[in-house]
Amino acid sequence: MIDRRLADLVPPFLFGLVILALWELVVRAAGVPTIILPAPSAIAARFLVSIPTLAADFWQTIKGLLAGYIVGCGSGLVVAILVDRSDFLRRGLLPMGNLVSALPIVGIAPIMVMWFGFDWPSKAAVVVVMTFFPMLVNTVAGLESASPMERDLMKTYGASDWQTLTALRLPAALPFIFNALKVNTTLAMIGAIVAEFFGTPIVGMGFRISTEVGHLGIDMVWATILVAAVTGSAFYGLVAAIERRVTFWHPSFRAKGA
Amino acid sequence: ADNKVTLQLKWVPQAQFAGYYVAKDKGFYKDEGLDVTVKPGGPDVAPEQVIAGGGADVIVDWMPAALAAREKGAALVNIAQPFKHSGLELTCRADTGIKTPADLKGRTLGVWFYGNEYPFLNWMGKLKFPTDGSKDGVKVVKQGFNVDPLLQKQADCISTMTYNEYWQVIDAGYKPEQLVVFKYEDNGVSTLEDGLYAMEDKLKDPAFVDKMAKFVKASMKGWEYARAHPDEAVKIVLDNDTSGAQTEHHQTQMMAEINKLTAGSDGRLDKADYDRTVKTLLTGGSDPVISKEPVGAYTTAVTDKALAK
Amino acid sequence: MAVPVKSILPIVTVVLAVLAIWYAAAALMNAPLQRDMYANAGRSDYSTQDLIVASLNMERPKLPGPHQVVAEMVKSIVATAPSSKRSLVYHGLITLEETLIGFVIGAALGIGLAMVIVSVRWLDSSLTPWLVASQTIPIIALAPMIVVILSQFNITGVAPKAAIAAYLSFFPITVGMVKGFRSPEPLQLDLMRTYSASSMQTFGKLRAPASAPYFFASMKIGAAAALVGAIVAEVTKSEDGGLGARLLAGSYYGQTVQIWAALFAAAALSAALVGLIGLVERLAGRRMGFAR
Amino acid sequence: METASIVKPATHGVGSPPPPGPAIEVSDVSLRFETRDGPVQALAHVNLKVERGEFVSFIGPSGCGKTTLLRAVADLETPTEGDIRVDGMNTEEARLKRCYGYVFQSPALYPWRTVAGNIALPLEIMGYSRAEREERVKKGLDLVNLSGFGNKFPWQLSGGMQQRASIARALSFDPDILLMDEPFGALDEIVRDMLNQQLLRLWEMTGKTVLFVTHSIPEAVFLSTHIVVMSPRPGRITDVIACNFPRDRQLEIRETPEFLAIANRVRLGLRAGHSYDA
Amino acid sequence: METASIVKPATHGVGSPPPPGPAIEVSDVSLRFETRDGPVQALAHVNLKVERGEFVSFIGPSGCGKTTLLRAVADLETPTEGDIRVDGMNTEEARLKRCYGYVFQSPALYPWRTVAGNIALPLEIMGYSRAEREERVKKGLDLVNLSGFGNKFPWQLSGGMQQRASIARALSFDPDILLMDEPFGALDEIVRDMLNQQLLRLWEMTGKTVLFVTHSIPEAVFLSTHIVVMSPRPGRITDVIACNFPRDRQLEIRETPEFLAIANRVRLGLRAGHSYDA
Ligand SMILES: Nc1ncnc2c1ncn2[C@@H]1O[C@H](COP(=O)(O)OP(=O)(O)OP(=O)(O)O)[C@@H](O)[C@H]1O
Ligand SMILES: Nc1ncnc2c1ncn2[C@@H]1O[C@H](COP(=O)(O)OP(=O)(O)OP(=O)(O)O)[C@@H](O)[C@H]1O
Ligand SMILES: Cc1ncc(C[n+]2csc(CCO)c2C)c(N)n1
Ligand SMILES: [Mg+2]
Ligand SMILES: [Mg+2]
Repeated sequence: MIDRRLADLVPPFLFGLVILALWELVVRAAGVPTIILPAPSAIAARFLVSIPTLAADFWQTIKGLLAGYIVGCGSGLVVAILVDRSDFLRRGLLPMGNLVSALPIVGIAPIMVMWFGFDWPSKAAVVVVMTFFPMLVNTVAGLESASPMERDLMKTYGASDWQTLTALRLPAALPFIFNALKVNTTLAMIGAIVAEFFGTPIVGMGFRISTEVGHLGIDMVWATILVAAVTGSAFYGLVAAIERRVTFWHPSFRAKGA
Repeated sequence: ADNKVTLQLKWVPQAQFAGYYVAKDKGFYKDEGLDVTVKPGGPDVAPEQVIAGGGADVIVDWMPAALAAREKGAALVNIAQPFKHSGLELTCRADTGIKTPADLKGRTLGVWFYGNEYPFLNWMGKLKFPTDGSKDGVKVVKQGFNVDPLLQKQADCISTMTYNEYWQVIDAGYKPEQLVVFKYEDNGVSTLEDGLYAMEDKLKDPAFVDKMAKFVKASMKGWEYARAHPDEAVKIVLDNDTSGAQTEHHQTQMMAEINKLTAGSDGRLDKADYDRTVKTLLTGGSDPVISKEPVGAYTTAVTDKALAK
Repeated sequence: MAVPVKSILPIVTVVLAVLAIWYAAAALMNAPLQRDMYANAGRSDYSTQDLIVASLNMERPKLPGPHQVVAEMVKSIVATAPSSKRSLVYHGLITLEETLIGFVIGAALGIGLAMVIVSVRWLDSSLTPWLVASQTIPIIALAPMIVVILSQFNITGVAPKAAIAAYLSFFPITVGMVKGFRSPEPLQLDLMRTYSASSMQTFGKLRAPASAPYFFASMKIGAAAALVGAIVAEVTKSEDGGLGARLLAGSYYGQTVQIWAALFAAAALSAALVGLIGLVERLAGRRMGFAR
Repeated sequence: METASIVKPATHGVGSPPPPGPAIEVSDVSLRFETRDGPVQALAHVNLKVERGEFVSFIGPSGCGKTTLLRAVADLETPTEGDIRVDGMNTEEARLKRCYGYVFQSPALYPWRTVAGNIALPLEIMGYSRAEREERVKKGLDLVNLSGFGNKFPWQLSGGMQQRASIARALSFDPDILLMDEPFGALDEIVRDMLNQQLLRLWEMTGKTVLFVTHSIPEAVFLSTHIVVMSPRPGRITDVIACNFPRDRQLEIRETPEFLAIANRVRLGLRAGHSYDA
Repeated sequence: METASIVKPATHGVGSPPPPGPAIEVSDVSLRFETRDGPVQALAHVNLKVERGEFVSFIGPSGCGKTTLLRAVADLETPTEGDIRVDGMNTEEARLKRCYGYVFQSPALYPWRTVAGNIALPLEIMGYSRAEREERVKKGLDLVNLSGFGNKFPWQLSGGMQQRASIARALSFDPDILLMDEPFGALDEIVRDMLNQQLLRLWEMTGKTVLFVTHSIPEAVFLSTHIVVMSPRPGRITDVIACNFPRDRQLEIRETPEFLAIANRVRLGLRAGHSYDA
């Protein structure tokens, strides 16, 4: 099992190596200026000398990211459950939820800075807004996915709405909920970083990126992007691994060759 | 013939760039036989990157950023300097008790980054206030587009331009006497703003120099016109605002302030201003913007030619 | 389509509740500022009522009163000619165009990638990490570079913005559709195997219809993401206008109410898109016999 | 269906005493499904009275409305006309009082629960203690011959094993009324005979009321106190046949002439229904 | 299983001539499922040879491996040991050549397709023209007595109707080999008898090879040329019983002593298996 997982990591790793080699080659051969696109070797060099800075940036950003992710996903879930519980709330709340769907980050980030200050809470607030909608939509769809027969069974037990929810509809919704959790890992990453463009203490991955772009320190930009990509991928991978453990019963994990 | 010129601005269309819009609108460029495209900038557009990537022939930039880019390999050369003065200032609420720069210690200061932080860092270096968050220093926050941090009391002082943010604070209900303003110029740390820059290799071509000369000449005519007819200039700027968000009131204010900054420049770069800027940048705090005296970072060839005509 | 009464009442109730909370929050959040302003103006003779009323009508509030936003929207939507740059309709249409183009591209790309990932097993493990990584690269950092690079190839106008919209929208669609395409029961797949159906046939006749619930959820999120992408791109290329340019300008010039109006316009656009997809979902559900 | 054949008093609901009157009373029930291409009349004027402690089998052609009738009794469908009373209550009250256990025609096990977890499901919902749950699950698994499969997931079982798990699930909380829709359809003769006898023993001992759908005539005759024969759609009751065998009947009675006579009557009824359809 | 009882030559695959040799040959097949709590041995050393045109029934206790064996033949499971040949090919080739139609134990209809759409599914996949499809769907609906239900969705059908729809689906493309897993389990006696006869007529006329799982001993005896009796898990073949009734047998033979004798032998075999399990 573990061996297979490791083996699964080989192709993307090789693929990555090929991309990096090509990148290096093209940049060198075509003489692309560093301030447009630095070579991987230059980025690596910059990365190595900047580890303390990158680490400080990482911790600053991760605070807002995690707090926002948890609150955003949690509130999406809760609203979806509320919406699901009564038709009245569904008709009233769902359109409201849809309104939140595309509150553009560039619009809300400055407002959040004004409301919650320069430090990470305002970033968390942006992440909350970004992650809320995918969770809402997916959970609403997921709660619908229990089959009529499965619901009838609960009815024959005279189960309360709450029992039906916990014993049937939430488990049945899990594959959908995990979709949202996965999509939200990357949305949270984007949100936490981009929100820092609009006001922040002078640390953080988003701060670093925007500042270094202004300095044409593009190698540092890419070093930070590297941290973001690795963090984001690890976060996604973690959620995907939990998904596999929790929803092992879903056909997508049961089917041959899946 | 090749008469196309693309100008990349540093920011969105506003009276700060009135000279160029006027020159285009009034046909001054056309009179010189040029076909000029004016590309607005924005908060995340780095003009240095645009020109290095071939997206523009000439850019409006602040000298610190331009010299930093030059060290990073984008060989920018100042070809003209329509702005004689710096409009950058630090604006504090008077009720914070800040009276002199020495009072800034321990305060929270809003600063623009994205290449605009150099003069500030230099100033703090001079004052020996560390900016890395350590004690005895100042607390720096990256300030967004607007003056809310001051109004919301999230910062004691914020960066403002004489021609824009300062008036937003005033419009928000503050009286001038309720504010304490430190102009960078008054504190000897001002750097040159809003110059015109082109790529060094292109300037080796006399034809290009010639084209730039025509461009600078027409642009300066635009600036003169803007000084003489500020109301008309504001109209022209507003016509070029695609977002439809600018107000005449605000742009009129800005035009007046900008005209103060361009007054006294015929387009030529004053060597003394240049030297002061370079010196400021070289002696900056712990992390100077440029590490060595730049060579060939400006040329008078273009302005000589433009003004000779 | 006539909206039945039973769906009006809940909406009205919730809207009223939201308005009440909003007004209360606006008064509470703005009052300190308003007090400062009174103080700055040297006034101390105001009543609580004055304070509340003034708090709800500030020019630069922390949170504008709903009526301020409504008034601004009326001004910039109804009272301004749609062809004017001051009209939100004008900017909204620009954004909508980019969003739709980006969404269509993103959806095609997202579904295509999902199909590839589901049919070629080893691609799942090879491609997915890179797709994830691609999303963690903050586009706003890259948007200017993308725009610069594309403009070198003379790709300007809608294209770069639609590209960024597509870039943001494809990923949620891929994730959702991979799951959806894999959601048929093993027995349903076995049936296809007994027919020795080609993998395209299995997609067309089994995986696609079985993925319907995932499809619609993904489309809703993808559409919303495309809109966000378009707006983000507009901040970079603000010269073309659009709600993003509007947000930027409003923000830059401290026109808080205008920002809120633009935010609501964006939200309404996406709610309309999501609502439209929901409508298609219901129609499709009826056709597929899911409406019991 | 006038025979009041209560042998032992049934305990009622969960804890409360049994109310007087019949266990189930179906009065002039019709049920029509509205579909895209017109209505489908599933039941037409069904009348039925089942006394407490009776074992009533339903037999009828495929698609005649047996499942629909059971579902209507269980408050899973609403009759378009007529009225159903369960223990003197309307069907919703009865359902909320957990008066009955239902074995669906297909197993409907939850894939995220093990077999044991599925059997424990109603117990969890009804608030049984963990110890009690475990004991009942074990007993249930033994009853349907699935000991050793408690930790397996539904998709790891054969069709018949799934069906048995769903039977254990319905019996686990010991409801007074059992609604069973072809519970033994996917089982081999031997297991079926065994479960038939076990069900009979359970019924005899606890005095449960059982409504039982089957396609097997011998099974119906062997188990029931009454057999209800239904006509093809729209489902109507064409015959109600009493089987007055002793309650502790053994498999051997299946060879007796009385048994065969009843079986024949049922077969004829079934056939008659079919012919008048075609 | 040495009886080469081919009465009429079967047409082979889609269009190609039948290769020589047995239709299905299972050689020493064992199959083990790996589960979280240890392996489950479903089949152990199964050997079987089915000649072209035979009708072979499988009977055995619930969970003994009948479905698993059929699935292995259909290339839906891979034996852990041993080899299976279908028409001389390995199972994958045979599957790709669409040698067989499979009726699953549960109907597995696609819920988003109408009944007619479900029956047309294999035809669409195999590229039949629209006209041909429509004709075959109509014939199929008639065959299983579902005319008038073509436009209904699966969930609008009763359990038995769904099962019949799935039978029509498997027959629609006229495969040479039929793998049928308890196809008539949810049907009433009358419909079952009718379908038994129709299946027999089809088999007799077309010379198809049929592998048929059932729990009904009379059904097995009535339909088959051979009956395979299996032991409880791990599934083993304990007996293969030949039934040499004429191919055009009528329902009446069920009363003959030969019939009853064979049925008894099957019953004993089944019981023996059970006892040695418990
Ligand atoms: N949800 C539904 N919508 C429309 N028609 C339905 C629905 N459920 C059942 N029917 C129809 O009602 C009739 C009776 O169905 P029911 O399931 O009660 O039959 P049944 O007697 O249980 O048959 P079987 O023995 O095959 O299970 C059938 O003709 C069926 O098509
Ligand atoms: N996917 C699987 N994973 C693990 N065990 C399995 C799986 N499928 C079947 N089994 C086990 O294999 C054994 C044989 O199952 P199979 O379905 O072949 O039985 P069957 O003879 O068809 O029984 P029935 O008459 O009840 O349908 C059973 O014990 C079952 O638990
Ligand atoms: C991200 C960001 N960077 C800088 C400024 C400040 N600003 C506004 S106009 C101007 C002069 C440019 O020519 C400057 C520096 C801002 N508001 N937002
Ligand atoms: Mg039924
Ligand atoms: Mg089976």
